[in-house]
Amino acid sequence: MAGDWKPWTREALAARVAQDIPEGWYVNLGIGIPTLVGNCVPPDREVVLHSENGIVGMGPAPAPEALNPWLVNASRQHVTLRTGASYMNHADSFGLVRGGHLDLCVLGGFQVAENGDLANWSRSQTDNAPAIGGAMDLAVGAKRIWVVMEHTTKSGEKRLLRRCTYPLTATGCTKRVYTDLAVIDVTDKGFVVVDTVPGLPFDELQARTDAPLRQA
Amino acid sequence: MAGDWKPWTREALAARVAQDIPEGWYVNLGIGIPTLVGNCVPPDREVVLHSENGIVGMGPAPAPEALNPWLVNASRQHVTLRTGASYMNHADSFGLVRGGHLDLCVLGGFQVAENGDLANWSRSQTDNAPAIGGAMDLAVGAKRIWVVMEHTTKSGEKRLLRRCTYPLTATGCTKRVYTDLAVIDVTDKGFVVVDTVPGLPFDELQARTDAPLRQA
Amino acid sequence: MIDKFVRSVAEAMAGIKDGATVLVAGFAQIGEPRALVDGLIEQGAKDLTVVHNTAGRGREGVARLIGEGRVRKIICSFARSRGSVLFEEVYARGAIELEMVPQGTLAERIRAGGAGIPAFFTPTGGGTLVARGKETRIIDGRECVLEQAIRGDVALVEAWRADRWGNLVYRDAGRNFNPIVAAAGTLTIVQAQNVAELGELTPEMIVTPGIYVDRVVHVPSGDPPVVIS
Amino acid sequence: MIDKFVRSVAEAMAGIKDGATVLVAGFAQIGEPRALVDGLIEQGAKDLTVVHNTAGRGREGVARLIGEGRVRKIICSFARSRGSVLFEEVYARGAIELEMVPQGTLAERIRAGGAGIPAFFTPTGGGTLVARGKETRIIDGRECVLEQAIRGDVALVEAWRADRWGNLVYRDAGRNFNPIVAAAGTLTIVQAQNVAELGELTPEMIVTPGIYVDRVVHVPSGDPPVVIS
Repeated sequence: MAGDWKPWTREALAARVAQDIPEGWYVNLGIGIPTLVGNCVPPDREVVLHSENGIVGMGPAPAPEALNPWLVNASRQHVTLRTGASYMNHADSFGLVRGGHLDLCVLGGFQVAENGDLANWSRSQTDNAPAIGGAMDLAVGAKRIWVVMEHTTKSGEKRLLRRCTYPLTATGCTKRVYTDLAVIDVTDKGFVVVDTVPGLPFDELQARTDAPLRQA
Repeated sequence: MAGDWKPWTREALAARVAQDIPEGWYVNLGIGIPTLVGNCVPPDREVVLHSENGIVGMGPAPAPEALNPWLVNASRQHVTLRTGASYMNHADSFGLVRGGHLDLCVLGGFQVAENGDLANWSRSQTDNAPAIGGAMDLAVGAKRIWVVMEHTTKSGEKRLLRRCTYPLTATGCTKRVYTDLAVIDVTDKGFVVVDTVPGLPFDELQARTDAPLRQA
Repeated sequence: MIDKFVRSVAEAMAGIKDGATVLVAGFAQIGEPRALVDGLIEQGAKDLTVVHNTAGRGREGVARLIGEGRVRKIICSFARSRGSVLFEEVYARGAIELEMVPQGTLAERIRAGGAGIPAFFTPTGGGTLVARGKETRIIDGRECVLEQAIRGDVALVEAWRADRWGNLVYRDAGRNFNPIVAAAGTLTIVQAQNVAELGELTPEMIVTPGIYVDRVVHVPSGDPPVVIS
Repeated sequence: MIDKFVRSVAEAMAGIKDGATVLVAGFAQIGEPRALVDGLIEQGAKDLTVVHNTAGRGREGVARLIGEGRVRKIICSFARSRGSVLFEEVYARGAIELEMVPQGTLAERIRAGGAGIPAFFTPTGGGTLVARGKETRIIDGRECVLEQAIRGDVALVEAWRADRWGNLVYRDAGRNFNPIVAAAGTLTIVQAQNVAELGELTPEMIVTPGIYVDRVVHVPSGDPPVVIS
């Protein structure tokens, strides 16, 4: 029957993303689900995590008794360092971001367009006092942007669009989208479905997507 | 009699410059006579010397048995460090220069104009392969530029000019000129003589100077 | 003898004028010069332009400075955020000007200020609202935005150790904006958790050389607050 | 496991193509990756654009690369200097293109290349021959010159210690151009005097994080030459 499928949980989604990150990549993980990805990379796979406040080589959350109050990530969560980690100042850290040195940045999103445009910082064209943070720098700087978000809003509004309606974070930056329903590449020909949750019919996915989808 | 005066020696000139550098100043010393100035600052007067290859807090030349092959100044002379010194990379070092953090830079010169223009890197408008080095950065960056040079060339050509004829290092940067004959401020009203070698009549100094001189 | 230590926060803050641009380092309360911000509130200067990563959170520090009506303009990358209550109040009644800047651009503008670079092009913000009203140019196929350097009349810094020359090292993620803020201030004031003898900070260790520092006050304020989210 | 060490200079230089832009760090023979430059001479790539502080001195290193006709263009701050004999020969017969850059502008252009800043204005060179043919603009009353970032297809670096992640520290004045050159290369190759275990270089010590480094070869070449002038 048509309803016999389940969306991925946040944890399953994070694990799905982590599965695609090979050893040796330098990766920045944005706020929200992306942060969970770090916990899903097997410890023996050396993936080097960058945090834009000035850390290369971030480790997982500390045991409570080993918490270092001076060591947080860009989401202000207490973290640890891996052996081999280092600190840098904020300008050098964003120089690293903008300079194209990250293999991957995983960002949360509000909307992604079929041309790769990303909107993830403001839901209003007229809100003049939002939070920009570092997302714009990451979106223009990393070699690959993967966006992780729910496929639609809670009220069912579509998020994979022909064109974004929210203010852009960057143009044409998104290479891949991981939603709770599917993994979708952004290509020259638009959205291409790479994977879906088991049992989800293509037309049901398309019904939840504004822009046309192609099958891989 | 009119000839009863002697030019300052290179050493005397360096000492004359050093005398005017107060404790606590951050100073860069260019190639040539300026380098000698460092040796003339009394050791108990804390003047912090910068070298543009990436040292803040340079000390004098080492004793031969204590020479560190990895430690040179921008003139490629082996130097020492004062207690409190630090290293930085070349971009940070020139950021320090350009950013206006040096209280003083003492440079050699070929020509200085009464509007403060300095020419110290090329004697030809058509030589396309000269050495620029860091002089242009220093000339635009330091809070004060003092130029040290012989008052005329060996063949008697004048060097304190209405306008420079050699290619400029920077426009309007020179605040003071120390020559082997006089100390001359560059002011809104042109050259003002602050000091001369003992016994040198004003008209003899003027005769060796292209631009008009004023007495302080 | 060069000795940049002053005896009190009040002495450290002396001479800051109304209308000054004040850079405040720190990220997420780590490496934030809280004692100096409190000192600035005490000192009384007003009509300030404050440059800080956020518009403050809660009711202390930069938030309190804004809440007391002392800030004419804030330049930041996070305005509205969890806990930006005082900013919201003041902004809602039109009593503060806001300049929003992407975080990396904010860092680079401050770095440019210290390094004598008056303006630079950056791809960050190209094709977005951030580019609106700014000069843009296509470089290597990407829209880049011309951004201006930021310098402070005053820079407020928190360091882990300082010596009498003003040489500084930072602790862990407390480094963040501190080195670039230190370099971009005309009057750079540092609160240091620990005092080092000259020479204890080795040439390789020193992150901020004393040339960037004007005054240091010893403030052993201890660890930043632990936040469990 | 990440391990950026390669076994030989030849392996380190593999794949460099004709026409590549090669950044060579070092200042006054200190921190200069001589073994890698020799390796590049051996490797054979030609039509190179070389970016280095000088056009070489004597008959070795960058000078030899130029002397062997392998360099189409040199970007440097010192062209004619004591000992630039090979450059002089090649330049006199019109066989090399020269771009002269003030030293601070050279450093900043390389830094910009690594930091994703495509272009910047600088007061250095304003009102001089350096500004000729370049876009200029009066900013705060000073003529500033628009300068472009420099990136290398290849960056050659000399470090004092390196670990398997490619984290680097430098020795004394050997730091110079190395950290900015390392960050500005698409393929960054390091010769390291000493090998460190991962973790021996602490988070506070590391000057160049391994993210900027692609290959490291252990070359215990010893001290640079002592020059008594």
